Amino acid sequence: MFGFGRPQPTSAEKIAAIENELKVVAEMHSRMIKVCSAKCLDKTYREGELSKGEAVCLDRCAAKFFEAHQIISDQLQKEGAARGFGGGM
Amino acid sequence: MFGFGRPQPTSAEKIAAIENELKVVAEMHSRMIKVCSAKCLDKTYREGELSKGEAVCLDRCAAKFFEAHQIISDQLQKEGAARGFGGGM
Amino acid sequence: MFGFGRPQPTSAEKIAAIENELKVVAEMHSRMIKVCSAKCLDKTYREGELSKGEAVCLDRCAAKFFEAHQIISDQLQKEGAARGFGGGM
Amino acid sequence: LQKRQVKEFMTVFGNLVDNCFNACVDDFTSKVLSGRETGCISRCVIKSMTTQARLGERFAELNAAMTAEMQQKMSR
Amino acid sequence: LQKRQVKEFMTVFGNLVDNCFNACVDDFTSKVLSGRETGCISRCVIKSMTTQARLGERFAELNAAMTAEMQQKMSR
Amino acid sequence: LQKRQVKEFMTVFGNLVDNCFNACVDDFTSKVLSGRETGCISRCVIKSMTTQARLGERFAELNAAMTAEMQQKMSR
Repeated sequence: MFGFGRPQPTSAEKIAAIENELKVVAEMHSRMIKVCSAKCLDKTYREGELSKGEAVCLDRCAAKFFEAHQIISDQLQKEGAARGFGGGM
Repeated sequence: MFGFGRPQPTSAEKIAAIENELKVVAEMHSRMIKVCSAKCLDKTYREGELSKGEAVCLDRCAAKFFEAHQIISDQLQKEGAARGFGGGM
Repeated sequence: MFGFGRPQPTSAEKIAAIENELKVVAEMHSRMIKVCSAKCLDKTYREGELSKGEAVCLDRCAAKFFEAHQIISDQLQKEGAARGFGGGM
Repeated sequence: LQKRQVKEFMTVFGNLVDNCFNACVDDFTSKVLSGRETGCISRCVIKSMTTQARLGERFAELNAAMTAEMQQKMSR
Repeated sequence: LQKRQVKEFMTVFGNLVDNCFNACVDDFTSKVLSGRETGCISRCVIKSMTTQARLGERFAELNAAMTAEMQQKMSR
Repeated sequence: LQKRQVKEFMTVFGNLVDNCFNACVDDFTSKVLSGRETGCISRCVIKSMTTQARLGERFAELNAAMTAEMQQKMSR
């Protein structure tokens, strides 16, 4: 995901890359829960069950969050390649 | 705390459970500081000392936060056992 | 940075201290990005480029954040030494 | 892997506690949770769990779809 | 354990910096902290430390009470 | 060290995603990002990257200045 065009990774690097990929996925999941709960749930908690509106909102929020994550990830790699990103970090 | 009714844990599992317990306690402490400071402290900081009202609010907030933590932890285990929680995570 | 006046650290302790120093610096950097972005950036994102005003605000925010970090770090060490801080943690 | 799951669970659990406490508790004239507060917390936990389960399903679907798409691109 | 304490200290310290900076600094017409700002930060740090110490005591008490209760339940 | 950089990158990247999503997406009548939303996200990413690069430079300068100052104090 964040392989900035390096040549031939070693197998240790591959394992590290997979590990990071998993971390990225797990973190994305946690963040999605946080962001979409904030966007979609009624905070008064007068009801314990999700309303139909909340459920639909969550589904759409999940899809949009995933799409945004992909777009941003792709853009960062492109910009990163162009500007030599990572230096400033 | 999060042992969802599994039979006979090995000693490695027990150590891991204690480790997690400690992490849970440490994290609860950090979160309590954050949440109760936000609920109880006057944010203008015209005074460096805690007012009497702030101090009492902190004490009560700590007790309520602890109680809420227990309630939620218990409820998650019950619901988790019933629904097979953890699958969706 | 957080060495509360302990006598003669071992080399393992020195390495740990340097490691922590690096973590503190890395975390300060992440936090600075978060705090100063929130303080200085126009959140409508009608423009992709930083305005002159935003850029100047970021530079000043960075300097002030750094200064605040130093002040707070120094104060914590002084107060910590006086009160035996860390006990309550 | 196991360790990562525990860590993720703790983040999600911790956020749930903060979130439900913040939403349901605002009265500090007593040091014991009121019936209204425990009720609110209980409903908040149920709703949060349903939310997590639902988002977990969606996440798995979206992730599977993306992985399939990427493999197709690579095999071309 | 030692490592965990360092990590917790860093979280708490980092939150303190963010919190006091956010509460006290809002003027970016200068790149140096004003007297008002440093005063505010200094009071914020003192108050935060007192808060942490107080919550630490409460936490220890509550934790001890709960542990005792759980042990009683188990020994029954 | 390498591991720490990955972790810091992930924090910064994750905050960027949250931040740009929160600022740009508020309409859940569709499950696909609109043109307006993708445009906003794209500009947000560019601005965030410029911000990060700028703050990275400032941070390095400030850190270097502080280190130099500390070494002078120590050598006295």
